[in-house]
Amino acid sequence: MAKNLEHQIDESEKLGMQIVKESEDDRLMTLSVGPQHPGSGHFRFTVKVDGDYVVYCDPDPGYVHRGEEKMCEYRNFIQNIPHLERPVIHDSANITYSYSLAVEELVGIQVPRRGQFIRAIASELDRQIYTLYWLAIYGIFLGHSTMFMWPTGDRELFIDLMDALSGARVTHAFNIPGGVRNDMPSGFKDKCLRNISYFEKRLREYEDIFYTNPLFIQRTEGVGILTKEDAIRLGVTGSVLRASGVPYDIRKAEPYDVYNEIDFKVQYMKSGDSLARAYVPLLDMKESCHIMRQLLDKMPESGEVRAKLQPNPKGPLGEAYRRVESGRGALGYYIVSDGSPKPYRVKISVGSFRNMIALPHLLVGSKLADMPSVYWSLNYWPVEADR
Amino acid sequence: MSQDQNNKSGSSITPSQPPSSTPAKAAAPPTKERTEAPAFENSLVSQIVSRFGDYKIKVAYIRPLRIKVNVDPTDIIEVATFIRDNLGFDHAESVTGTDYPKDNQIEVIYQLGSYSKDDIAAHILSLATRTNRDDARLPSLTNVYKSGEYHERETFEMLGVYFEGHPRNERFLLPEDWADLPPLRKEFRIRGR
Amino acid sequence: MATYPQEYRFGKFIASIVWVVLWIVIIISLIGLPIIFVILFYVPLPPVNGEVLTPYLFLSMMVDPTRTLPIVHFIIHTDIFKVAVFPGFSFAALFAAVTIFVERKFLAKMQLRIGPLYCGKIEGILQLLADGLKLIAKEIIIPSGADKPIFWAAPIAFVATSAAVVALIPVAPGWVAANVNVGIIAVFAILGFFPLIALLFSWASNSKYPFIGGLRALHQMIAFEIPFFLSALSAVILSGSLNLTDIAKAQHPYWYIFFLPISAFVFFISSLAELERIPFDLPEAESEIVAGWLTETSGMIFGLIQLGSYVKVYALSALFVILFLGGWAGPQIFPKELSHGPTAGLMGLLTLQGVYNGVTVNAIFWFVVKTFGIIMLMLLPRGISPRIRIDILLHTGWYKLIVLTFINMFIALALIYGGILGPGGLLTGH
Amino acid sequence: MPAQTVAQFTPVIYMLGFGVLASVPALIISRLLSPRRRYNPVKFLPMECGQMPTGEGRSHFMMQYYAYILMFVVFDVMAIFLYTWASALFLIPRAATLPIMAFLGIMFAAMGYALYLAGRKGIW
Repeated sequence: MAKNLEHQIDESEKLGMQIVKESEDDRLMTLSVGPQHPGSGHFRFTVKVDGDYVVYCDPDPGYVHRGEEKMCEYRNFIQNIPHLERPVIHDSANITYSYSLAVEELVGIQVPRRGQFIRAIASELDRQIYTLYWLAIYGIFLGHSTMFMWPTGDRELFIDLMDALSGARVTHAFNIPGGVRNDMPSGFKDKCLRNISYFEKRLREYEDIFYTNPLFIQRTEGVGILTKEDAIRLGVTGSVLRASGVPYDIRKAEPYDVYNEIDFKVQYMKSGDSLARAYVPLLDMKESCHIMRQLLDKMPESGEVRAKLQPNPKGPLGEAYRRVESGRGALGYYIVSDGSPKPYRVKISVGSFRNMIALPHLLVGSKLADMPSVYWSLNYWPVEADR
Repeated sequence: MSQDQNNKSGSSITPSQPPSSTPAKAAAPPTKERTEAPAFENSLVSQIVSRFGDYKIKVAYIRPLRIKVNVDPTDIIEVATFIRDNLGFDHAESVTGTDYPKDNQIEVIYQLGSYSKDDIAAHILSLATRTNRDDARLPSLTNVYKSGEYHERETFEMLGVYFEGHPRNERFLLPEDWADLPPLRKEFRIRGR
Repeated sequence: MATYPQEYRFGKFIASIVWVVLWIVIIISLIGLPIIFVILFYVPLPPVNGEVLTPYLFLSMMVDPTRTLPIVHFIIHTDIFKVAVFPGFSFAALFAAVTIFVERKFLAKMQLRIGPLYCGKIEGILQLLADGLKLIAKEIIIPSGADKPIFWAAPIAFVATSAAVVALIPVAPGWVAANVNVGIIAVFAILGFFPLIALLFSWASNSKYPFIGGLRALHQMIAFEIPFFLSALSAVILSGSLNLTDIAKAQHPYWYIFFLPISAFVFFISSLAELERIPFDLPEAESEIVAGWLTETSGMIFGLIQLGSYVKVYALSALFVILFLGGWAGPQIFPKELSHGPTAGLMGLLTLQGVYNGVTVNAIFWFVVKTFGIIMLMLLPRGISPRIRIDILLHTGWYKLIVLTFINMFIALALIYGGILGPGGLLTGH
Repeated sequence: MPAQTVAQFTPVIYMLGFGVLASVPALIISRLLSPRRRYNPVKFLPMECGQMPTGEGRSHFMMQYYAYILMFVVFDVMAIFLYTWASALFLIPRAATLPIMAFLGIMFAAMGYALYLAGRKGIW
């Protein structure tokens, strides 16, 4: 058969005709998604599509790589705080929280109890801010413009609180080694409780307009299923892991600061599809409101908020690895100190970078139209992954 | 969760032992108090040591929830497979490299964690190995810990450690036309600093 | 370099207005009037109201403006006026402009925003003008390797084709640019050009994302063309005519939406798909394929395609009104005549003596109101619905909507053969 | 009669012409007003999300849904046939509806089979 075809081709070439041989590769079209794409962020992945199906995916991060880890080696422990929060400006309390924990472990200081509570509150507020932003973008990725506007507007509730708490709307450098930068303003508790109860009402509205929308369910249910085994094998974290049926949350698994006094449930779902990955952050937000109420309730009325720290603390010879649960999952800092005021090596292990490995795994074999719903459900923040 | 978590609640923990050969200029201040290595962590380590023997496994430190063991590059796949299958550390949280120009060595650390077993969910086992700086080559753990694939690729790019058996030892985060030293090596200096 | 404003005086402002008026009067009397006279002498004009338009008659019009009304009457019944202004292009373009503005404000209110605010002082009413100016002043970039003639021609064809649909839409009895016997089939025939234009444009732009978007547009329109056709078929069965004016007149006492709710629903959904509006905007899905088949458009090319698509919005909602909502039928709320007895001069002009027709004005009013309601309904899904996926879309179109249309077609047949509707039926009007 | 039918359609042609007349000046004015900076050839590359385009813009691309297009070709003709029948419904005897129903039944059977084929994966 093949010989016959070659013979035909030879014959036709003699006559001056051309026969285009179609190979398997000719069917494929290579599409570059990002960095200038409404559905990518500062990130690029190349997909090859065969008709409507994705057959190959290759993530290519690094468009906003800023060398945070190298920069850390040139600044001392305290100077590092403001630039370390740059990768996730929405979630800056969490990304500095983990760093503070690691530095405290190295330097050996104890945070006062009120300080522990305040920085847990700050981290919960920032988790809400981040998750709302994530939800907004998930909405617009699925073409739901109202779901873009509503969470973006409701972020203001928590941004205002953070502003009252730290004096800055974003990038507040609030959680520092030794505690928090300043004490809580008076009247904060009432305002916080008010905003939380309003926000819980809004969350129910989100469910009505977005999560129970049949088109949303059609687009996400059964799409990009990450099984429990795969989730563990690929080492994903955060909401992606919990959506696959692994109830793992650093706040529960390895409670830091005051989280072992808080009563909350780890929210997880078992289906592991895009719908579950979209739902778990919503459940997290509800649970976070619950946590915040308890934190405000149990907080000591007065007291120190910051432990005395040397102006230029020197770490002892040693290393520390501490992690917290950020909006995107476990966020760990591995710090090696050689006894000088500057860290010898800082490694930031971020949830986004760990979740990226699931992208090719889930995207290959799905439809091109599922690309945004799978990609953004991975809770991937490109800037954080690049660091 | 077990009671192991309760002895750790944000309290400060002084390192019991310095990393084996950190290039310290001056001797570090002596640690004030030595915390006793907890029993559960000790039992984990003793499982590894009893399987491979003292000459293969060098325990760097055992602290509450944190264990660090050093192995030789030749044994690392064997040890990692044992840790994954028998101890239950099922994923790599991060793969980190640290450059030690004084020793002419690069240390690569796998921070291993566990999702599937509740009693070690809080623990991090750091599996460290060292390679020569001039010809940095290590066997890749991609087949044991798939989760470390991108981390290893990043380590290759940032520290120039070639992982044998890794599917793609390629540029990842840096610009496409990067033609300089691997940036996390100590002789790479940031401009202006 | 900073410039300081001159001292403001009200008197200077008045003086400048007086000067402008003076110049206008001088220019009209010295240049405009002689030109009109020359034209009136040498160009034969049709007799109006039994009189031939001469310069003397023209001068008498300046004294008694009522005398211009026959001319107005003559002009508004010409084909050119119908095509260019009233039921035709300008009316549709005005509708499109209002739609764009209302869409932005309406969507903003739905999303707890404000919407356009500054441009034009009152609620940003001139925002559209500003956007148009911006689009006109932008450079048109044609990608290398693109098929230039098609690239230039496609937006023009898009506007012209959607205008051609408008030509077939009756707005009031007798007020239609083209009163075609097979009107509804002609509408569908013209609508069939749109996937062709989208595909040609996407092929011409020599880029991958438009290409996929064009193919998606093709699939989408094909999936919804049959339900679109067949849902209108039920209205044709009940009225027994293909002429749009006749279909509208046939629903005299009872609108077809009462008998054909399923067809109306299918028609509405299909027209959303035909218009590529959310949730069926997958040919322009920005998070998947950058902007779909519009990726390579820039400047006025994009502006014209937007104009065309909003004119299409008007055309399809008007079609919905004609097929299912009884067209222009509605209670008479305008007086039959504005003035009684002969009035002359300015008063006659204001009452539009001889031109004003209470029935027609009423019909136009109800038509506009209904069409606008349907347009608002079409804008609504944009705020409450995410985008659909292509396989679900094809599945919906082929498996569900077609079945629904046939169900309603059989209902319509039963109504006819059961003697309820049709000639001599129980509910047939006279 | 044919001349009358053609005359009915002339306003449609006028309207097409008017659409062209209204949109061509917009393009011409835009061409006159807008800047023309052509010194950077990269600007005129096709869109590839900020990357250099690779591969053909126009290529052999196989959407998996061609079955629907083939079905459309058949059912569009059917729809037009139904229109001619529907517009003459009041003029023809009632018994003439039966063949139409039989025709529809045949078409439905064919359509069911075609949809079954279209739903199956791997044939396109």
